Amino acid sequence: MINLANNLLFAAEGGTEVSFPVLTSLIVIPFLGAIGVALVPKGRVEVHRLVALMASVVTGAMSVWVLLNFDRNDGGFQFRNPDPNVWIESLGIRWDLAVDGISLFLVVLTGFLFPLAIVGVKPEHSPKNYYAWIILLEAGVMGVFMTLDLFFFFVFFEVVLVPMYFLIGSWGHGNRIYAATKFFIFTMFGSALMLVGILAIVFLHEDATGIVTFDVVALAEGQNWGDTVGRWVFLSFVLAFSVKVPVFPVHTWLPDAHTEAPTAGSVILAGVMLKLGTYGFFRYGLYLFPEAATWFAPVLMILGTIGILYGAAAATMQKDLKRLVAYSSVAHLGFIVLGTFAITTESLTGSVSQMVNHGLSTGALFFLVGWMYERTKTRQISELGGIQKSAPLFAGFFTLVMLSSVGLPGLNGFVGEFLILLGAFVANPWIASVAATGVIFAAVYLLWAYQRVFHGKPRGEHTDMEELRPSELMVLMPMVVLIVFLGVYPKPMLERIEPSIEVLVAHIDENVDDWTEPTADVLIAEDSHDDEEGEEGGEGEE
Amino acid sequence: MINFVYLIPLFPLLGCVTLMLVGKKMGEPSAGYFATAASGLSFIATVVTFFGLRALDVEERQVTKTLFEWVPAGNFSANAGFLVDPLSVAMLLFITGIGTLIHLYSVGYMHGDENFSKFFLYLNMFIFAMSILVLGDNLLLTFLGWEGVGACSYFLVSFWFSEEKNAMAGKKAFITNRVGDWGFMVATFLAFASIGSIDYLTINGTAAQLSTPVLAAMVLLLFVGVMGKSAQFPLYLWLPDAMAGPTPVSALIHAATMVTSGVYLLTRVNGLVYEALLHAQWVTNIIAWVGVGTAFFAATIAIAQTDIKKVLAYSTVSQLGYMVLAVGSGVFVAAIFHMITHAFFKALLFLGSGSVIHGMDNDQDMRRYGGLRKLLPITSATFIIGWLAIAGVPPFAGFWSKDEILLSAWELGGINGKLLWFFGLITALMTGFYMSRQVFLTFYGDYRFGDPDKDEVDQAWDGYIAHAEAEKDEAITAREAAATKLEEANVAVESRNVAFAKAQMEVTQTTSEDDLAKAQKALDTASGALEKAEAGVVSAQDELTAASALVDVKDQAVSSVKSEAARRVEPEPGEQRTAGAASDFLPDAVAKRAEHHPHESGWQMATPLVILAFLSIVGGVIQLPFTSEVHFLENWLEPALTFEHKFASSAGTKVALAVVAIIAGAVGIMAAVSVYLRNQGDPAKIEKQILFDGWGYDRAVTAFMGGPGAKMFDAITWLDANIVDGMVNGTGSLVRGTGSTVRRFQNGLVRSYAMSITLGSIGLLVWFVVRIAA
Amino acid sequence: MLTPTYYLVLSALVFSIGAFGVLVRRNPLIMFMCVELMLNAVNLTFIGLAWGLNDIGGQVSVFFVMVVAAAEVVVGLAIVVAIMRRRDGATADDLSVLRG
Amino acid sequence: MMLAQVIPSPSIDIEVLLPMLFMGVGGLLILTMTSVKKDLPGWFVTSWSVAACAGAIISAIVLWNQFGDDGPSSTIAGAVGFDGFSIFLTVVIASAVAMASLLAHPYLEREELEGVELHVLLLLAGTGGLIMAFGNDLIVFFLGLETLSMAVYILSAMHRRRIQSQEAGMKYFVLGAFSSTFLLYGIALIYGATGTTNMIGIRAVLDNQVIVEDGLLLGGIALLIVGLTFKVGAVPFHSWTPDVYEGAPTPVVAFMASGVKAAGFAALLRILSTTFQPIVDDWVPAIEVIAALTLLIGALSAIVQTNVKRMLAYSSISHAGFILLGVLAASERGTAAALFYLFTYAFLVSGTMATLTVVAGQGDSDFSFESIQGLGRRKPILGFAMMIFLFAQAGIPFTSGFVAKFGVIAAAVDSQNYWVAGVAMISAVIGAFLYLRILVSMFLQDPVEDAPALVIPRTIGTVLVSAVVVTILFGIFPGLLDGFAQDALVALTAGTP
Repeated sequence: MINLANNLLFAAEGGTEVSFPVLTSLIVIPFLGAIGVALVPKGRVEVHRLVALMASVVTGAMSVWVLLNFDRNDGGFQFRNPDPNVWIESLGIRWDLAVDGISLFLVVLTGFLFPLAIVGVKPEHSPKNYYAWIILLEAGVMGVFMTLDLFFFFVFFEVVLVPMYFLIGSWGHGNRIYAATKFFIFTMFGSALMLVGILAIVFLHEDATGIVTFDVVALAEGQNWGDTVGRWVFLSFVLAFSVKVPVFPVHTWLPDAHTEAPTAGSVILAGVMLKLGTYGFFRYGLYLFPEAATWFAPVLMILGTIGILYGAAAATMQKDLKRLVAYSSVAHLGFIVLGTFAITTESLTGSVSQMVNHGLSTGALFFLVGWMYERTKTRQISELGGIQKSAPLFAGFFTLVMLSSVGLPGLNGFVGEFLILLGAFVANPWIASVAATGVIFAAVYLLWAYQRVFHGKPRGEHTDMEELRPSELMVLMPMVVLIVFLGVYPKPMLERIEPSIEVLVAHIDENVDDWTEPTADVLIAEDSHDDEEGEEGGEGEE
Repeated sequence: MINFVYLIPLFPLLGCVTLMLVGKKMGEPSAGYFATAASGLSFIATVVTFFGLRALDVEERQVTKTLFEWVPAGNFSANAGFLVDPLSVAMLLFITGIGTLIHLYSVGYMHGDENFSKFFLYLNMFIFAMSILVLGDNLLLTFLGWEGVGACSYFLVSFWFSEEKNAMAGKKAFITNRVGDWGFMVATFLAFASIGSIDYLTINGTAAQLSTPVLAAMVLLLFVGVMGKSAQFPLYLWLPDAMAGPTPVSALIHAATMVTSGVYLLTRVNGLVYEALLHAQWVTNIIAWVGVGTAFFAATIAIAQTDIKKVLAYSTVSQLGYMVLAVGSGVFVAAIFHMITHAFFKALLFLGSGSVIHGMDNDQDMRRYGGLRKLLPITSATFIIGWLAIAGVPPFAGFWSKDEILLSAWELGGINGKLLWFFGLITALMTGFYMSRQVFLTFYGDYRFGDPDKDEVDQAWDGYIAHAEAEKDEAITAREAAATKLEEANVAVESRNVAFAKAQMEVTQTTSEDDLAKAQKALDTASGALEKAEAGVVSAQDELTAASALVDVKDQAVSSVKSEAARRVEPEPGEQRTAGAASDFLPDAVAKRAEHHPHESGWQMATPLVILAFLSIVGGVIQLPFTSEVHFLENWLEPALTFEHKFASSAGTKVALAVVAIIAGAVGIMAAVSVYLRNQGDPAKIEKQILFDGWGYDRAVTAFMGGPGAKMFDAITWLDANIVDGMVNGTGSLVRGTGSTVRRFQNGLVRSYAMSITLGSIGLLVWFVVRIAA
Repeated sequence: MLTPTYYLVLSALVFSIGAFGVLVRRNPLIMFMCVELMLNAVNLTFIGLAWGLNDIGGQVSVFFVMVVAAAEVVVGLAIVVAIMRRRDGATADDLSVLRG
Repeated sequence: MMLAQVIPSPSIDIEVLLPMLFMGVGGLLILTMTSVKKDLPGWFVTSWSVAACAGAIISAIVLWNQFGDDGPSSTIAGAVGFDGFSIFLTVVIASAVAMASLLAHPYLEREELEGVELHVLLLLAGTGGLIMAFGNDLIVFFLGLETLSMAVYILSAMHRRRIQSQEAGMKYFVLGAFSSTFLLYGIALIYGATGTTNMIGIRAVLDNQVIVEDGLLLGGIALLIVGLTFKVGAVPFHSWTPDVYEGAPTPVVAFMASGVKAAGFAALLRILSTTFQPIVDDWVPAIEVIAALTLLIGALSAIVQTNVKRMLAYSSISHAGFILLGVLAASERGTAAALFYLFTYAFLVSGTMATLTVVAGQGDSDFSFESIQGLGRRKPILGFAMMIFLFAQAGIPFTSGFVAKFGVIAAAVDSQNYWVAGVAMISAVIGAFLYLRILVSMFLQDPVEDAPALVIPRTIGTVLVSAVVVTILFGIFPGLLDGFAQDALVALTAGTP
């Protein structure tokens, strides 16, 4: 058993000439960190913080190392161990980690956000458990993004619920227990049927090939299940991811969870945990079920669009600032869903980058809102006002982040949204045109909120709100730098994402007979019968 | 030398970043001068680039300078690349030029503002964004600048954010523009989906191959964007509100540069528009009509405005309408020409108004101005030049450009063209009128800043009446007092009488001597008292009469004051509407104004005025209509335009049209002269409330947003909280309900348990029996 | 002639009677008796079948069952006695503290 | 003619019987000792019975290696099967007994009940369980069952001063006896249909001539199912479970939920999944329905409970539902998964009951939510352990519980029982809610004032630790146990003497 453990922890992942199991350590280090925190006696608050912070920082550094050593021309999986360690012999479950262009930046984002979340806010009570949970959460999230084994995907997908449940449940505000339970049960319910789905395809694969394996690559290449089964199982996956993302109409856990969660909780929830769902759509939707995905694509595009408009509309009228931001997440993730199921290289690339961008901008927004709450002890928009007078710097940062979330060109938020809509337009001009109105609404609810909170005469007893503290500035700065950088020069990110997207699209193309990627076709035509085709710009999947 | 183009955006960017970091430290005024320098340098860079471009021969005057690949994805790619061609350079020349002037002006204007350096930070940021907008070699990069300037305008309009109104205006500007941006974005998508590229050169190159609907769609979508930025109907309504920003902002962003970028965009893709003109004229007609419609519509509103900046705002909308009309009739040169001249004189006018406002203690109500000619010599002189220019008086700049636009409309031919021309002409007439009105109200007539205006007079009279009535009430109370006093007196008499009678009885009934004497004495005292009391009654009587008399007097006073007030407030024709006797009751503001002494602004503000005035005079020379040699602008722009437009009309027609235009302008001015200078005819007849309210359009939109719009959003919010989430919680309680139902069967009785076992086994047996049967 | 079926039917009837008894009677002792009855019905079945199959195994089983039955009664009575100690005249229905 | 080969003189392979002897004889010995010397010290009795169990386990390990070399066999005229399955279950049951008596020791002291009988009965019950696991003959199996049951009847009525305890005993006894008659009747009918009570024989019969629609056989199976599912507390034969679990002494409940269940499922797996494997289409649908009902009813009635112990009783019902998935898979994978489940669950539930034993306090009566409120604060160690157990029962990954659930569901899906698998997942979600309820009151609520200080007796501590270790270890490295579980059934399916 010991040597098994050793194998698990320290075997080489191979891939690029690494002998050290980087990816495994991305999961193990936070895990050990959590144990470390648990072992430190209760009194030593600073030590808990330090241990958690160090673990997360090391993890972050290693994720950056992965980013730097990532081969940008290779669209396949990298850092993968050629023969992964077997976990459960009888079911062919293996500890099999890898990253590709799709997961890479999510891993980095995770490694980036957690240290900030730990530095950014101190818990109100019992810091020991707090830090233990939060750092444990990081391990889980990392696992989801990196594993290629359906079993472990499900495992991590489920296990992340627990730390988040406790973070919300015991460090949250208001009726936190309701929110936490709702979050837990709702999400678990969503993924319940997915497990059956996973097993179904695994065993159908076994029946066809005689090999029982949870290796997503093998399964995806094999496609050893009929279209009908594929579609049903796909639906079970979609349910799971839709709840996580969340997609309308299964989004209602999100406002409660985000609002009641402690600041760090909201940051991580919005920053990385929602991405578990969207990432799932990529790896376990499009890649695993190309046929079903293309078959359901229009429905999901429409759901995404509804999400965009619905989220915006709901956000506009919120009275609670944090809740407003939460609903804005619904809208933003609507974009990602739309882009995912438009299934064009542009929109897919856009979706992936949008995952990262949303993580940054909404994360930053939640930080700011959280700090504002710390200072004023209220989140009610009506009780705030004129803050820009007393805290111009605070307001300035808020403005920048807000504009990034509104999708102002030159800031990161724009690039993703634009590519998504562009690709979606190629796939289906009408849906895309409707979805594009989302950018208007985004401006409406955010600017209106900003006006009421920061502009006008200082209102209420919060006329002299404290300015940003240096520590908070330290947390915000890296995010802001990235927000600007990724807006001005997104190429480094896009060019690492794209190869994998091309591989994915090719995979879909060869596995779905009557489907070809919708492409921008040049309209060289004077007479009007080509016009329709011109307008519809190639709705391949319809 | 072309490479200098990189410096154009670089300088303002550096300036902006520097101010961001150390602006506060620099403080006033050095931060301002620093920013001015940044903008000035980029102007110089532009000039250099201009000459660099001149140096090339005509065919090569379209150079693309790529910085880096900005957004690559799949088949899509957008560069951060600059398209240096006559068009962009021409734009940049006046943007950076005027920009610099306005920077300088602002140093004076923003004097003493607590966020002095922040203001210049934004100005530099704006110049940067604007230059990106102009230089971008593809739709996306232009869009970057497009939204960038939008953001800057948002910051600057709500610069004095403590005023709810300013904040509101800034938000309104941004959001309304966003509506337009939607069109821009979708147009970009369509361009990519149909052409596969969004570079201007490619677009203009392949425009001819596009199928008509796509072409039409693309142009119209872009035009939606233009409606937003260039404040065309129906999206214009953010611009008047945007005047909430500091005046230099209005001059730079909301008059000279940003708002014209819509027209610039259409010129940038003139290939498309031209194709539309050829194959889908209904599209260009829409553009032309929206243009002229806006021009006309805005002009009517401008007539009735009382806020000096509002007038200019609506006039800007109207002038933009002209440019759009020009684009719609396919004469881009005319559009650009008017854009440039307009930039000159409208910037001038705004800065002038700023100077006035500055001089008049931030009071923007023209009705209170008057006779400032002497008090603000430079301002007034330059302002008047600007007025002549916009009013289309030859040889000022505005005349030439406007004339060319009208001509191009005319040349569209057919009734359509004639109508466009006609409305253009009427607009010209109205322009002449309202601008003259503004000038006369502001600079001519006698100085009446100290005079109370309508409302204040009303207030005064109300105050007076109130005062009179107060006095009357006083008198009445006095009368009451007197009356009561009389009552008391009478009562006293009564009692005394009784006492006297008693005393008399005593006297008659006494027998013994000394008793009699005592009684006698008592009787005397009693009678004395009685007399005193009666005297009291008499005096009280007199008091009462006096009091009631006073009441009558006061009553008369009140009624007289009332009638007086009535007469003053609705004066007979000829009679002035003044506070008259009520002057003491005027609000303090009036007095404050009366004490105020207008002052001319410092050199930082004066210099730009003078320069711009000069440009407004001679601006026309860049495109003189006489011979093609003097079509400097046209010849210069020619490489940027995919086709060459030549006016077909004979010299005769041109002259005729020009004359008609001049006459129209003259008529407008004359009308104004008679009304506002000679006071013949009542202004109120012209300045209708509905015009003042801009035909109530703005209010209607706001009402809709606040009413049904908000209701709909509320409805969705309610739906989310109750229906969608309700289903979730419903499921939860359903589960619990089932649980407690099931629980009830567990009743603790062993026999019922046994029963359940038996039933279970029977069930199983039945099942297996069925198996056998099957 | 006599076939195992008769025994089976008979034993089935006896079994059902026993089961019915358990369901309707309240007195624990009577319930035990009914259980005994059921057990004996099963014994009958065993024997019948063994006879039919002409196999001794079934009859052997019966002995086991009888032993078990005896043991059961002992245990049962023990428990009843224990309860009776605390509350006299307890019927099966009185024991319903545990429920829900 | 069958009379020709009447019962052959059985050859007895003694070491196969070692585990049973260890426990059974161990029990009887201690009984005689007490009759010789009154009031043996509690610790002695406890350690004695633990030693007996240890003996059983060790012998099992020895046997395992032997079985590894020689492969499966059966002895006493095929009445006792010797295969990996029975050995594996020996370990499960023996450790269940051991843990139960470890819990019982401090329990008895606290409740001032003199102790020998309880330990003895536990050992005997264990023996019965082993016989069930080993029994290759329906009659032998029946004897084992009765041995087990009667011991447990008494055990649950053990607490003299709690009327609930006696009521539990009474109910359990009446219903148990009642249901075992059904079982026996079933055996009789099967005997009639196949002419033998020996499973190997039955299997042979079924394999050779395909008996279609034999009323006797199918009826027999039906009644057999009644008896077997009763023991594991499956709906609709579950009604005794909550009452008995609530009433019976907590250590006994621990044994019932672990040992008795294990024995019951041993029978189900051996008889249904294996012996009647050939006619799987006939009985699987029935079990499917039963499993689905068990899963749902268990979870649903659990979430509305106000008494923690009762709540866990219901949850144990729905766990039985999960294990039934392994049964109805009627495949090697299913059996292995079920075994894995039984093993881990034995430790899980013992750990849980250990916690309850501690918090219930004097009188073994307080199982209200208040009793565990703020446990995380009152006794962090205990809170942590309980949290692990609850996570495991809720099927949170990286606990043995998750792997177990995963295994059985996988088995069910593998044999195409999709809808039951779906139901299982749904009930898992409902279940999660109830474990969250407990977690909430343990960690997110403050302790009730004047909450008694908690002390964890050493023996209970041992149980807790071992349970936690097993739960986490096999949660993170399930391969370790899974390997054995896989081997533990190959033999069974071979099952020939």
